[in-house]
Amino acid sequence: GDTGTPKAAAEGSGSSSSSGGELSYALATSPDSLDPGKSGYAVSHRVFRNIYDSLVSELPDGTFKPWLAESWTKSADGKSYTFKLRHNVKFHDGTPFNAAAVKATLDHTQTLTGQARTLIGPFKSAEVISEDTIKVNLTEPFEPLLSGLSSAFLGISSPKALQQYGEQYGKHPVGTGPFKFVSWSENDQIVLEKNAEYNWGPPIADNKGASHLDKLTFKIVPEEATRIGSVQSGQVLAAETVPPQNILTLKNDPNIKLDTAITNGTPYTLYFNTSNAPWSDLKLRDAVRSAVDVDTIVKTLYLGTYQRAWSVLTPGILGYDASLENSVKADAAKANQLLDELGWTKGADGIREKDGKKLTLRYLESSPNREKRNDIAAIVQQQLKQVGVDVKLTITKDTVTPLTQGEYDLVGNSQVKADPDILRNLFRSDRVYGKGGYNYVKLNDPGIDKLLNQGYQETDPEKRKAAYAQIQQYVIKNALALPIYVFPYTVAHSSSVEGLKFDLLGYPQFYDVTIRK
Amino acid sequence: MKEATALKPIRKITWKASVSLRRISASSVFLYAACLVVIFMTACAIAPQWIAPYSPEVMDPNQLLQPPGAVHLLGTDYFGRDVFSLVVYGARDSLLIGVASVLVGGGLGGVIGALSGYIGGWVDVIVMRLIEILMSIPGILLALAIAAAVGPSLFNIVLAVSAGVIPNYARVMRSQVLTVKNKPYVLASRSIGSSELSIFLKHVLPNSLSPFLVMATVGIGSSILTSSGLSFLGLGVIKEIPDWGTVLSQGRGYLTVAWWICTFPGAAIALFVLSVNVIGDRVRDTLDPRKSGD
Amino acid sequence: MTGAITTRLFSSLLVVLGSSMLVFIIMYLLPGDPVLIMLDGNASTPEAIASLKSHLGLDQPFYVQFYRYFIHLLQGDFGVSRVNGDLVLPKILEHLPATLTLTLVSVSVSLVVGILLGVLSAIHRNGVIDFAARFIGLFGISMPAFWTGILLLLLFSIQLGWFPAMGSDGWKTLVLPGLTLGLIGAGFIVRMVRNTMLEVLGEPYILTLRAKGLSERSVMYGHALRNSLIPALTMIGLTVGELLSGTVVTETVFARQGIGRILADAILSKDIPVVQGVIFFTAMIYVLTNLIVDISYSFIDPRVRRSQLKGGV
Amino acid sequence: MTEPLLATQGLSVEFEKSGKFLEPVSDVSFHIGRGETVCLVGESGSGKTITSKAIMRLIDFERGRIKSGSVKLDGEELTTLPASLLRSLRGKRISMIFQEPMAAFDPVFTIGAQLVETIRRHDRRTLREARAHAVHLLQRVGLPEPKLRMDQYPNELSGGMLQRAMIAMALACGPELLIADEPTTALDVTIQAQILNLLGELKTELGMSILLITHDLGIAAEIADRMIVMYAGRIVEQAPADRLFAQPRHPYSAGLLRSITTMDSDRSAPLYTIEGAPPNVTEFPSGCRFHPRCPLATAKCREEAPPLLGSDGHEAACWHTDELLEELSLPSPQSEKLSPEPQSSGIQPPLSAGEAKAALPETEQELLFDVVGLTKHYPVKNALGLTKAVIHAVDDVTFSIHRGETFGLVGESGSGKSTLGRVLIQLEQATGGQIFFQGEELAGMKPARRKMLRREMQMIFQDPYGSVNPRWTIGDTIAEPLEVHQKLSAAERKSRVEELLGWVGLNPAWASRYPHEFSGGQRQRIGIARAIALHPSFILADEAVSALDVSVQAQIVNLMQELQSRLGLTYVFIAHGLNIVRHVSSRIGVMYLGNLVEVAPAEELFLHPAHHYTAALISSIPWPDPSRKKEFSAIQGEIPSPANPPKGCRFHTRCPAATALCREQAPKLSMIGSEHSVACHYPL
Ligand SMILES: Nc1ncnc2c1ncn2[C@@H]1O[C@H](COP(=O)(O)OP(=O)(O)OP(=O)(O)O)[C@@H](O)[C@H]1O
Ligand SMILES: Nc1ncnc2c1ncn2[C@@H]1O[C@H](COP(=O)(O)OP(=O)(O)OP(=O)(O)O)[C@@H](O)[C@H]1O
Ligand SMILES: [Mg+2]
Ligand SMILES: [Mg+2]
Repeated sequence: GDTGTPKAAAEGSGSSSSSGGELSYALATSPDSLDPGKSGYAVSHRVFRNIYDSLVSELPDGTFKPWLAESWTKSADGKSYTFKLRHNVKFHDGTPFNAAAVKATLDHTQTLTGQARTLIGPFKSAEVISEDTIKVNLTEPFEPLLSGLSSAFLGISSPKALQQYGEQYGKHPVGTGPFKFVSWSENDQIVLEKNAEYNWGPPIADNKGASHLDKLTFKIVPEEATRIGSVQSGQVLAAETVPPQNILTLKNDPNIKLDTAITNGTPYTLYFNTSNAPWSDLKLRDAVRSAVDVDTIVKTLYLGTYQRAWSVLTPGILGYDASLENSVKADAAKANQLLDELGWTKGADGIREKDGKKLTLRYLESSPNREKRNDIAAIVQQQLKQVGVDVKLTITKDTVTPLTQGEYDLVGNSQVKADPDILRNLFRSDRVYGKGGYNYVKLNDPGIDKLLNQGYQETDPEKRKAAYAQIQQYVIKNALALPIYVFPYTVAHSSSVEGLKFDLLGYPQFYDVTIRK
Repeated sequence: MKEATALKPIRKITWKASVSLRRISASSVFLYAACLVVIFMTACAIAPQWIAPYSPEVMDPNQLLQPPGAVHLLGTDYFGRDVFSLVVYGARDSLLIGVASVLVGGGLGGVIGALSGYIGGWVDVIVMRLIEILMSIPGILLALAIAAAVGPSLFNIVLAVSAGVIPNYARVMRSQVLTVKNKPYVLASRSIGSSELSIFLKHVLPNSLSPFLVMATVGIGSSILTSSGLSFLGLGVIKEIPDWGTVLSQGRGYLTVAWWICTFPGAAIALFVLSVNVIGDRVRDTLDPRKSGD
Repeated sequence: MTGAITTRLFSSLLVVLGSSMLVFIIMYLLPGDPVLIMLDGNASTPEAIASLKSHLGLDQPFYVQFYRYFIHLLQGDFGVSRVNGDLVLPKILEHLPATLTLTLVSVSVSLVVGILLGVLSAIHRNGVIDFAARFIGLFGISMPAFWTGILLLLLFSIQLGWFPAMGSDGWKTLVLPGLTLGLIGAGFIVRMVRNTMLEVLGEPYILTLRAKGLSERSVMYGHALRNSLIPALTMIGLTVGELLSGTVVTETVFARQGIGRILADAILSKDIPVVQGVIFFTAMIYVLTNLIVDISYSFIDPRVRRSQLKGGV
Repeated sequence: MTEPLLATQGLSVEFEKSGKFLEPVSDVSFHIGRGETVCLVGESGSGKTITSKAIMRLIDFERGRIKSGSVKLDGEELTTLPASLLRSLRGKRISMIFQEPMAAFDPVFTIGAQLVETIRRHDRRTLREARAHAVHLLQRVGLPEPKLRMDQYPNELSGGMLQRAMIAMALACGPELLIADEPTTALDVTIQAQILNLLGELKTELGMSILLITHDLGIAAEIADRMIVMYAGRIVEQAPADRLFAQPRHPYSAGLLRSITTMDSDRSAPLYTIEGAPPNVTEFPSGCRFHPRCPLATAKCREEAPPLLGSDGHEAACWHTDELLEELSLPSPQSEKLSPEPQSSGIQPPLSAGEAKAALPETEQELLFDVVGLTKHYPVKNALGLTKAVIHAVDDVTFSIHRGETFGLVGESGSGKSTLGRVLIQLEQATGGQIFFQGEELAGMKPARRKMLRREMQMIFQDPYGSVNPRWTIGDTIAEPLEVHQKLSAAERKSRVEELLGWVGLNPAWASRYPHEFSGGQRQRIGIARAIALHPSFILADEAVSALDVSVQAQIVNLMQELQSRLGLTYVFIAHGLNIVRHVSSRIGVMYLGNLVEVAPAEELFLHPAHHYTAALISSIPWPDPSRKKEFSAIQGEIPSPANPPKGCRFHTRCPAATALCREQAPKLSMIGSEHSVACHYPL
């Protein structure tokens, strides 16, 4: 098992380092929009976290600290929250930050279908109580609310800019964050500059004033070799998502430092579609699980740089059930035995059949080969072939169509989220794919539904943990999913870059960064 | 330029002659080498099991990223598969993609071009405008659209790659048909009273084929390259036995740590395309009417 | 001559419109629901999907959509991206310069390298130089662009540090992608120039020039080369299509801005307005290049001045 | 004797071709004196061009080399001269003009630029001086509007103009020797006469020597002081022109002279022919290279090459000169009998010449074709498919062809002869007018019937190399019409093909060979076999012998005449060699710019031409007899564009007798004799 907390960067604070300079940071993909209400991508979050501040801040231990909100209270029924807002905060466009701004942001969120909207859950309304007081009303209790509000997806936008730019706001983001948006040339770079007036930094930061960096430039470099190459050649100072094979070599490079943060949410997991015969059969799924040697997969592909996952939650998240670790193990003999018992017998080509039907497993994965997920598919295919299961791989850009039509037996997915409530989206019966949910498993179990509801409504953290533990155990026991790995977000940067930190979700924090001259 | 050498013309010419003699053998050596490469790769495509030392599917976690050596001639990849065996087995799909897309795209384009050129008139005007329109859409984008639409499978890749080359073949075929259809022997056949169809099939088509054939030979190589481009853009076929382009595009991330993974499939592609080009050049030379007997 | 150019322009316009139509039809026929792809399975009710569809006009029959698209196109309205609501025209205009400069640089590389090697190889026909030149030429077309690109990058950027590995600002960022793409075109041009040069060297007028006592240098460079350039020019016109194809890959490898990349993304996400817009511009580039080639023909080849500017393929 | 300007001694040239060494020119020795015009004659492949290129060492650029021998210009050895010195000599002291003026200019530079380039290469002149000189030169060679021409590109000038410009370029630096390699072969007779006139003038004016290469003995007779006859890479005879024509000392020269059709040849007798065809450079015979075709050949000829010997400047390379002289001195009107059979294979045609005469159809006057107001226009279209201009290829032509006759068609290039022929045999549809074939109008006919009749009309083509499909065996080629029209069994077809091959004088066993194994003459026989396979009544022979060597032309003409009498064929015979047309035709039509300007029986036309154009054409023909050397009365100018023909009489722009009437009104074709009609306001 691993420590459940994101590992902060090796160096301490950069008080001794000089300030100024420009940090160029190579991203692997491009944000689609810098409107936090609109975009759901992690990469967008990495960029606009620097532009927007949130009402609250979630610490690595899962506790919440004030940020733009100085304090807050929750109503007894858990259905409304009242936030007292900080004074003297200004948006980059000069608009003052106040309750109206918060309301404008939350209302804006509701007009969209982004990640932000799910984070805010059963949102009903936002009421401006006074200039510095806002009340958020919910239709039902929603425990993950603060966690959601701490994310940059619910960062507060300038109401003036929202109105001014309308549909095009995503290209002209205005927040209160430590960096101001300067320019975005698509597929090339996003430039941010220091917000000199900033002095309302989050509690996890050491810095209390304006950022040390004058400029923060995100370069969009999808090609791995190019991205790593540009750090090595010094064209950029830092680059994200270093592939495992490069991690090993860069470790020996004296000019390059590597920082790693464990991301949180759900690990990369293969989900069975239980609505399709014959995979509705637990025993069959169990056979497959026994045949898949996850340890070998993770070791082979990630060369020891990634952790194996055991549950459908990542270890760093509230409610993670550590007891599931080592609960399953690869056992080809057991797999064969189970399959034999079920009456699937090997044919001439080594593939098992029953009643004239071959045992095939339709494995859906999206392309391109992000985090070597396509390679996982290749190995799984090989391993299952050993026990006589024919894996039909569909690796495509357009996973939407087969997912909507249910034409898959196994599909891979991972999610980034700070709260275990993420499981609701994955397992509650109404969270069907295409209707806002990711219930790939097509689970329809009232007991689980109840536990999931309990999970977000319950205010007692211990009870929440218990509910989620039960759910996790249920998933593993019923072999609904095969957790594979927990993604470590790895950044390679020049050794002159200091003070890079990561938040609970593994997102980089540039506020404290300094560049040694 | 040739001042100095021309001082003693006779001797100089002799020297030239002997050089060109040497050249003849050098170029045939080249041609033979190219033929050997093509034959070997075809053999790989047909019976890889006789050539490859390992199964390309065996993933040995204990033999990850081994450099080329005695056990694994060309090293192993990140799955622990034997790279040499991968290259040998990969020949099948690679050549298949190359040959099939030339057959499909070239066949279609050839027929369209030949008919349009021969029929002429409005048909030709319209077909040529269409072809010009197709040419103005970059080929790989057509391929991309098709590959994205129909999803990755070997057949679809062939389809996608073929679509992009149709206008090229049509153009070449058409211009050749235009030349040939005005040859006196075509007029002669018409003056005899042969039907247009038989003139087309018996005189025009056979005599128009050579530039088309040259293009087709070379096209096998370019199709493989195009399909590897699709692979690069994430639209390749993921199969248990990947074709060269797929290995190359998937292994490219390992170039700095294990150069052998994609260098050898890359070399296989380059070598094959090169050989096919050398042969194509020779085919052109032999088919060139100015150089052959008539 | 101006009349000929006008007719040529007119037929070019037809080609551009034609390709826009064709692409519209292709994109329309492609399977996959753009709205679903757009939503990426995100929270939506069937009603939401339906309203989005009608908002985008996707519930209309084909001919209505086609007609609308066309009318808008004629008005210069390229619409908005279905993926993120960006205005298509500014988006393309933002990326176009990078692609244009890259294309320009690679065409220049192709021409310079191709003609140089082609001429050398024709002059030293069947000699060692000929062999080397042809081999280099072939090499350009024998390797996938991304592979050549990464190799160049490893060598010139990481090992030697001469040129940046990526980006779209400054001439230095153009060097490696320009080479990568240019080498492909060069391969074709080497063959072309060599063949036509050899053909030209067999023409009777070369004999005249020699009989006049001209030096070999002026025979080769003053006359033969100029005559050989004409087919090479056509080649450029035709390879522009290939080059634009090549930009998709090259722009990705070198993390450059460009319409190749947005097109690839747009096709994959079935973002029809963007695809349409980009195709409109690539067709434009193609057609314009060929127009320029045709016109420059007449500067190099007087035979064409009167007769061939008629257009057609 | 003073030192000659140019002297070659034992010159042999060698080429390397795919590893083998060829020697297209062997042991050539001759000289050219100052101010002398020497003609090098010989058939295709005899090495004329190579000899001239060897003199200038231009073969260095074609992978050739001088194997042995010497070339001396004014005593200076050229074979060992360094390249740079050689270059300063080329174009300065020796210059050259070539056969195809259009191809001899670099198409991408203006005429002026190319002239100036030459001038400045050799003479230190400023650009301005050079331009002035160039204009002067163009004026000298008779190019109208020389200033304008300076800035024109080669494609904007006609062939005749270009040849003048080429001559100007050759004269640029005042050469001592001008080598002209078939300078008029590509041109019309009218233009040819103009160019030959010009050369003659220049020679006397500038006092230079000329080496004129030609295969046309007529031209040689017109302007040569001395003649050199080459055969298969060797000189077989050289002599002053008059003496060579009077008394050839080599059987080849003798044969050549006799096989020329003259304007007073006996039209009833077959043409004299030299058996066989000139050998290819890869298979030169041993000994005397002419021996396989020589009627006098003996064993000695086969083994030993005869030296070039002779007295008082008349040399010949033959072991049997004496016998030849003896035989020639006999007054022999029957000398055609020397080799009466045109066949090279020795296979006898089924009918003898006498029988053939008898087979001529009785109804000589029966009409086969009746053509009324025939018009063929070609639209020239622009990119959008709109008609830009109309080419008046054939305009309002009315005439008739009798069954069994040969109707000759003559006229300058572009006058519409081929178009008329193609429309006649329905390869193209007329734009206007009517064609009656055997009394039926072709245009209104049902397609099935027309297809039936199409069998009756066949065609022989000009290009013997292009008119047979290179991928088919000649048997298949000949069988093609049978295949299309008759359902024959394979065996029947085979025997038919063999029969046809026999008729045209080819070995029936060759049916399975491919065209590239045959010479030009043999291929033409294949084309003829194909044309007669269906027993047509009409054959269109469009320049059917123009591409052939002189000695082979006669063979084909004889074969065609023989087949005509045996099969009762009717011919339309198109050719630019007027003599041949006169020889084979019963009646001749003269075309000018799409119009038929005169029709008359062959003798009548040549003796009493009524149209000024006809007269000019006839007077342009070089006369192969040096003793009758005459001043060409060539017509001026060139044929105008058919897209924009002159108003009135189309010939008025070039006609010496043109009046205002001619400019206004087009004359109609009207009868001036029993069978003679002409379209002229002022017939001769
Ligand atoms: N560069 C060359 N290489 C090899 N063989 C050549 C070359 N040039 C000419 N020959 C051969 O040499 C022979 C003589 O050629 P040449 O051109 O001198 O003939 P010619 O008498 O000028 O005939 P023509 O009347 O056809 O011009 C021909 O058989 C020709 O094929
Ligand atoms: N298919 C065609 N399309 C357009 N113009 C044509 C076509 N065929 C012939 N012409 C034009 O018609 C005119 C007459 O051509 P035609 O070939 O009949 O002349 P000709 O007397 O046979 O000349 P030549 O002696 O050169 O063979 C020429 O100006 C030619 O360019
Ligand atoms: Mg010649
Ligand atoms: Mg003609």
